[in-house]
Amino acid sequence: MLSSVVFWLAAAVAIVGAGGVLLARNPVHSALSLVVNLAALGVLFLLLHAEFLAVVEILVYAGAVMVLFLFVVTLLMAGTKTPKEEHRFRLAYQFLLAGLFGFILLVLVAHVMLGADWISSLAGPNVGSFGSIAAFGTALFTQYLLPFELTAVVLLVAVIGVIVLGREHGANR
Amino acid sequence: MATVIIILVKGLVLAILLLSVFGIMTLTERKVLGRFQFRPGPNRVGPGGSLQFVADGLKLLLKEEIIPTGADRFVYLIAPLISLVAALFAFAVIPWGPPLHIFGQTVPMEIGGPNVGILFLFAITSLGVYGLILAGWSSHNKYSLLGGLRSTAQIISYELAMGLSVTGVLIAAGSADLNNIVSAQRNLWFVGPQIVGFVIYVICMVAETNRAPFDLPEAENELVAGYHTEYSGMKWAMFMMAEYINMITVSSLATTLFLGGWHGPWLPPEIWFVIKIALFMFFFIWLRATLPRLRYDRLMAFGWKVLLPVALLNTLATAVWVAIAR
Amino acid sequence: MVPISYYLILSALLFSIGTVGVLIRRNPLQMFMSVELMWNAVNLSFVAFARQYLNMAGHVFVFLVITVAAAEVAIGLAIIVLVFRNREHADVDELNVMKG
Amino acid sequence: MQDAIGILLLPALGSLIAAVFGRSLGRKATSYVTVGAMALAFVWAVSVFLRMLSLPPAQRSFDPVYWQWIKAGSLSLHFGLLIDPLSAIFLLIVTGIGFLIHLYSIGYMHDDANFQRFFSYLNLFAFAMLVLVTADNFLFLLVGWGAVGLASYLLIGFWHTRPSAVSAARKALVLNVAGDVGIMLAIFILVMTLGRVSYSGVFSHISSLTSLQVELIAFLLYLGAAAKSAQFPLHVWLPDAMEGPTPVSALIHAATMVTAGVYLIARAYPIFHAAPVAAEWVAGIGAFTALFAATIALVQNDIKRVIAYSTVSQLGYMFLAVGISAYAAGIFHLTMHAFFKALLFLGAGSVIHALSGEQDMRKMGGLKKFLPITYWTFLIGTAANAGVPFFSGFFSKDAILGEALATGHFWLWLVGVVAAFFSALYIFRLFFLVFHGTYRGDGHPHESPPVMTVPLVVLAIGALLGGYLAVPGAWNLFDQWLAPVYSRYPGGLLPAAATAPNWGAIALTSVLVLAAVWVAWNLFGRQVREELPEGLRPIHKVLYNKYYIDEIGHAVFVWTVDRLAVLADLFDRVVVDGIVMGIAALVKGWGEALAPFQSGYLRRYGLAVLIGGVFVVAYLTLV
Amino acid sequence: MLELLFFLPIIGALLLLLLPERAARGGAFIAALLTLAVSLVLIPSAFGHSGAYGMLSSVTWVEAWGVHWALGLDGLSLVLTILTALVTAVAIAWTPARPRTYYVLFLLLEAFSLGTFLAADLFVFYVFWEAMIIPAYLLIAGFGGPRRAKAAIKFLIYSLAPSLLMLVAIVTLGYEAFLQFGSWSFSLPVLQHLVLPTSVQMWVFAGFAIAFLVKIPAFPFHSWMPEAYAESPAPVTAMLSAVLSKTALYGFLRIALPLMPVAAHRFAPALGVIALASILYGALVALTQRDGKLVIGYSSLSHLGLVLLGIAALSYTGLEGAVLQMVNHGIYATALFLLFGVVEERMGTRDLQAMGGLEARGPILAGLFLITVLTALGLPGLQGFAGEITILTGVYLVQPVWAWIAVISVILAAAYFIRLFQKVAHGTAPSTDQPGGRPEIGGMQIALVAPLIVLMFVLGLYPNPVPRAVSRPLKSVTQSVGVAATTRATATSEVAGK
Repeated sequence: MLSSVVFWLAAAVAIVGAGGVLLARNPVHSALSLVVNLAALGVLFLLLHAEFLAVVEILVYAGAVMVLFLFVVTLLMAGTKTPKEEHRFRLAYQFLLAGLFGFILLVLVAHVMLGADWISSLAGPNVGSFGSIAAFGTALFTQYLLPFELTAVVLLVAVIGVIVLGREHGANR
Repeated sequence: MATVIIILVKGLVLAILLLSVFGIMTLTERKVLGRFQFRPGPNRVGPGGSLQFVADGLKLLLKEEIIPTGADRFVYLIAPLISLVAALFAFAVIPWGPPLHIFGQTVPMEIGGPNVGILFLFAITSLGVYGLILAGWSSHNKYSLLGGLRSTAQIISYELAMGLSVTGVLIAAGSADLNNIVSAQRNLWFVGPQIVGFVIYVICMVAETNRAPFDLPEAENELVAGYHTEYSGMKWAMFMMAEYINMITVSSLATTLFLGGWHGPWLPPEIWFVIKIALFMFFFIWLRATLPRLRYDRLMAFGWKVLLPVALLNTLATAVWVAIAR
Repeated sequence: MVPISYYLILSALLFSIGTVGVLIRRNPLQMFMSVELMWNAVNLSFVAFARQYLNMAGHVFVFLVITVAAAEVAIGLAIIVLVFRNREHADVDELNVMKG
Repeated sequence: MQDAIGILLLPALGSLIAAVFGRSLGRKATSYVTVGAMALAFVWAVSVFLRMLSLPPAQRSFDPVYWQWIKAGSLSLHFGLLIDPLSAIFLLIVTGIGFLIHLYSIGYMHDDANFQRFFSYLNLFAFAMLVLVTADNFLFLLVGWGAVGLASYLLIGFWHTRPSAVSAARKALVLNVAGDVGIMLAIFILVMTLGRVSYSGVFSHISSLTSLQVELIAFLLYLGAAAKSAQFPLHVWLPDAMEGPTPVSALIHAATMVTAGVYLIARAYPIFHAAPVAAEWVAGIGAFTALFAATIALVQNDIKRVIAYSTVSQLGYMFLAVGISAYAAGIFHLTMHAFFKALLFLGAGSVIHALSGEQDMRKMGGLKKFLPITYWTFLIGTAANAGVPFFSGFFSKDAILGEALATGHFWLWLVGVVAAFFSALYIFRLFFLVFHGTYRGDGHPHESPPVMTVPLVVLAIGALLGGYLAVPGAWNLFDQWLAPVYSRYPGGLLPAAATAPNWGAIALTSVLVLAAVWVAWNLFGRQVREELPEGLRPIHKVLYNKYYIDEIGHAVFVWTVDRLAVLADLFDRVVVDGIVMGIAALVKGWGEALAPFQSGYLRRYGLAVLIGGVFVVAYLTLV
Repeated sequence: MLELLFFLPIIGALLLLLLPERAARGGAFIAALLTLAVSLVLIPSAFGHSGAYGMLSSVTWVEAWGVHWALGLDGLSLVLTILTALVTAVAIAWTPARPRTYYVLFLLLEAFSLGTFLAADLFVFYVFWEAMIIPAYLLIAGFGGPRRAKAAIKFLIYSLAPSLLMLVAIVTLGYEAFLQFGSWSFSLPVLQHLVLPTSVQMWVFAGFAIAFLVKIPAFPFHSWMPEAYAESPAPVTAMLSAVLSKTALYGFLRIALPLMPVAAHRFAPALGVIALASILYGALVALTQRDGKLVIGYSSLSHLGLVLLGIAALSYTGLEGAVLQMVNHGIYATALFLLFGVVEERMGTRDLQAMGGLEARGPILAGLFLITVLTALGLPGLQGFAGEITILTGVYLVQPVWAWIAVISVILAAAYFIRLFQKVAHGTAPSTDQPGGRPEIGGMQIALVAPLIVLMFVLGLYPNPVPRAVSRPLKSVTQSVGVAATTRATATSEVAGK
């Protein structure tokens, strides 16, 4: 019962947050909306017994990634003016088509979700250690060790990439 | 339903406690700093200046609300709130005593205890940085903005080293649940085996709370007052509250992780807990009175090039040690 | 208890919103945020499916997604900063030198 | 006779040493090595000759085989030498006269900067020529054939800073290679039809070929021979080749290389015997060339050019001989010609040397008193060339003319006789212009050193006495010596009646020759006629310009090839490259046509992705 | 041992990366020399066995597709292997002071060329065929003349596009093997047993032939050649002309003829016409070129056309001559390009009109150049002549008319080569001549080119070893082709019956 309430609440917040990302003029507001959305998702994760992921979501996404976003937004926004009006109608049908096809996409996916026979059933009771750090760690470091190692490579590449980009910029000056 | 009520009660108690401690702390700090500098400190209001904080609070409460032109009103207003709420929330998972048995209920001495407790704490702490950056941005003031950016970079940077310094403890304790960590120190405080982690943690702790000598975001001789330059009145007070509550939070976390939490002989655990926190608080003031401020690039270099590698090595060493010990 | 399908539909909704966001925003940062929104919508599906099947693979995958997203953001933001540092407007429509 | 290969190797070695170590050895040592190699080769050749002489005539043929050159399917070849009386004569000529000319060159080239290189080339030539005359199959004949062409090229272009020498060398090489191709084709046909290219193998299987095939082979061989031996109209390179140093002209373009064509036909006589049309052709062109070149020689002013045209003319006689199957007579004339023409060239060289490089006869005259030895030896050479009775040329030329008449070739004989008259006329014109009258130049003529005059004397003796090897009506050692070669296969020997002397004809030519000498003495000996009679001017012009053969050849061949080449180059650039570029342009055009779809707007691309994605999802879910 | 031959240059290239820049040339030279040594050591083993190959090493590579890592050595691959190793060794050390990358690429080019010659599996052949393009492209693009970019791109496109046809052909063969033997196979000895319908043979043969003709290059597929040859540094041009072109001709002998004999017969006239066109066309264009390097380049077009003619004649003698001439051309083309490279370097130009005077100022260089030119123009007694005459004989036996036409090129060759030599050697020195010192060749370069010069004489006087070495492989080629000729009618009817 309680979890239902929490779900609807969190879902509403998530949608509002998403809408904020979509509609906010100001990138800072967008970013804040996204943080709200992420927080709501964190709650939903908790409802789905993904405690660790919920925390990671907040910690990494809200705590690091979005801060980085804000950092850049505030840095860039400092000197920018409002965009020129002449750009506004250059892509005349962009809004219309994007909305239309976004909606079609939603309908299609929802159609699939609702059409599947298993989908209306409730999930079974939580079993054992599902969702715990221990279970997660076991899965990550045994069965999915290789992907995990590969993310290390991805991060390394990202680090190198950022260093190179940063230096390039310095060299240009 | 009872659990909900218990949680609410606990939260209320804790909030009041923390907020009042904030007041006392401001006074303490001013007095202690005075002592350090061979002057009496506040001594007019109340006996020995003991009611100074009440006067300060009233003054702030009654101050005119000023919102700078060009500021983003909404963000400007919620920024201090975010800071304060995050600070208060973070304390929620700290166990400041053994579970209490009262009214036939077993009441854990923390508000919520997810098995990822310490991570939760870090998550919430990291949200606190929004208050700073948003305050800096929304003030429409270059000093504020620079202060906000500085604090953000600093906090994110030191959070890494801090998290890694704690990892050693987590490995040693074999759990991320703070209660388990505390009980793992029944015999031996982790400050012994994890002395490296402890030192790193303490350094990061100071940086995380933007306290001297890491108080660059509000370096008054460069940035006037950093991110809260444009803030005044209660909103400014909220930032102050957040800062002090954060100090308490990180101190209590240090206590929990390295100094055995509420463990201690003779005295009741809660008292022990408070004593340990008080030591840390004194340490904060001591630092402020003693050390000059770091230069910004040195600060970043120290965090990335010294603390982070050392913390990593510590984690590795701990992991190896634990693996061998098993 | 809420059926898993609710989570999924919420996920689809968030995903669609993100998609539209990518397409209609001109500010590269907002586009980027919309992409993040899409990532997280997908994450939600993963977690929901993991719950449905009680399978940790979904969680692991989300974890990897978050890691990759972090890396992507680091690079992406570096590029955006480089590109828009010297421009008046942060507007992707100005970046049309690849026009055929 | 296995050791005969040593005769070949000596000059090869000399050439290699001179080329590689010449610079460090110095002039003197180089000349010792190279001239020594020739001397040794000559001695060796003489020993071969003597050993051969000691054998009964029928056993005088040797065919030592050294190694298998190649075996590729139906083409199988060995490297082997054929040492028989015919090649022995050539061995003697090449090494003997070669040695003398080498010796002479020491003096003649004394001041040249590239002394060592010259001797290296000279030895290389000797080697190549020896390969040519001793090969036991057509392929190695071709090897020598090409190599002498190369040596000739190198030596003609020896003074490579003179543009005229360079172009002369190129002309010589290209024409010679054209001749090589003729031989090459003949070899192909032989390989295809008979599957063999060795002389013995081919000659003993001639009968299995159709007459058309034999004629074709013969014509192709003749093409090679004509190119090498400067038969009309392929003679154009030889006068130009006088750009080379005079000893080269003597050795290559008079005594040896240019006679290779005669050797080839004389060697391949079974083929020509089986190909009467080709043989007639050989004789006809030979006679024509003899007359044609003699007329040109009448009016040339360059001393070496006159002798060069004389050489062409004399080669015409030799071809006339081998064309009518008078092989022994042809070879006889060849040998005699080697003596007197080498003598003439070396004498001319001595004159040029004396005048410090002057070659124009109009600036000579009266040299008799300055160059006594040269004068007397040159006189002998002149007389021999003219066919003055009892000099060597008289015997050999009359043998040819007599046999032509005897075999029923009246017209050829007539042309030959007329040519003989002109021969005497031009050569005595030259002689009188150079040695008699008064000196018209402005230099200080001096006699040549002994190293140059000694060869002159030796050659003069040869030119004086060589003819007595075959005295008409008395004896013919030459025919005897060659008889084993020409009796092996049918068609080598003329009937005895044909070789009998025809005294009337001999008398006629003798009178004509003496008349020519008299005419020359009157026209050029006593005083030089500056002016030509009006009526002769056009004729003189035509003759002086060598009947415009060079110009015609240039127009026909060089121009055509040049145009073709330019055309091909144009084709390459425009059509071939054009097609490629056209394809590239086509691709580019498509690209440009499609390019507008790349609007450059990121969000457009995103929208396209979304729409595409929606369709994919729709397909997957709905279909 | 075969693997060693292939991997030696690759190992050398890798080790080169560790060496200091100064030692790169020496290291590369040593690697190339070792490769040459190994190829010489392998001579006896090429003839040891009674099977198709004297030496064969095969390891399953990709099992699902029946691909084997198979290298085989017989007389045919042996002579070309030695040629490649020799040419590389000479060319690699020819120019001093190149960056290390140059030598690494050069060694890779050698390795891949060797791989092509040694491949006993079509898939391996294809891999090396493609791999070869990469270092060649980089060498042109990285170290070429001022217009190198366009030249390199042209080379690349010309090389890659037809290779796709070849890939299709190879896959078709593999599939046919699957149909007939039940499993995919690309192994040459296995594919030998295929019985292909004529139509399939025609298509597959065409696929191979186009790829090969472009690589040789033959008219009218040659238009990448002038620019690539002109723009590459001399040693690279030497490799392109001496080695890479041979891989294509080798492909005809090893793959196209024996596997598709019926098609070979059908296509032979077309190939012959292409060859004749190349011969005459190359010779004519060579006559007009002002760029000396292009004279040599177009002469290659002409000479390789002659080789192709020998192949197209489908007679045993023609094939023998073709292989002999491949070796010959490899040697003298290398020497020509390298020596002309020195000339160009010293005179500062490639324009024949502007050159001259070499004979007076650099007699040794002029002498070496002369010998090489004479070899190239087919002077009897030198190397070029032996191959030329064997090919022409072989062609004459089958198609006399072709031989008549082809022989014209011999005269033209004399004309354009002598023109080349005279423009370079005679006359007066050009104004662009590099000041200071004579334009003479260096001692090291003399030592490098000396083996080539010696070979020109040796193989001219005694060419027999080459035909002897390749007689068995070529006999088997003519056998399969010959059998096809006689049984063509029956084979087609059989296939039709299916």
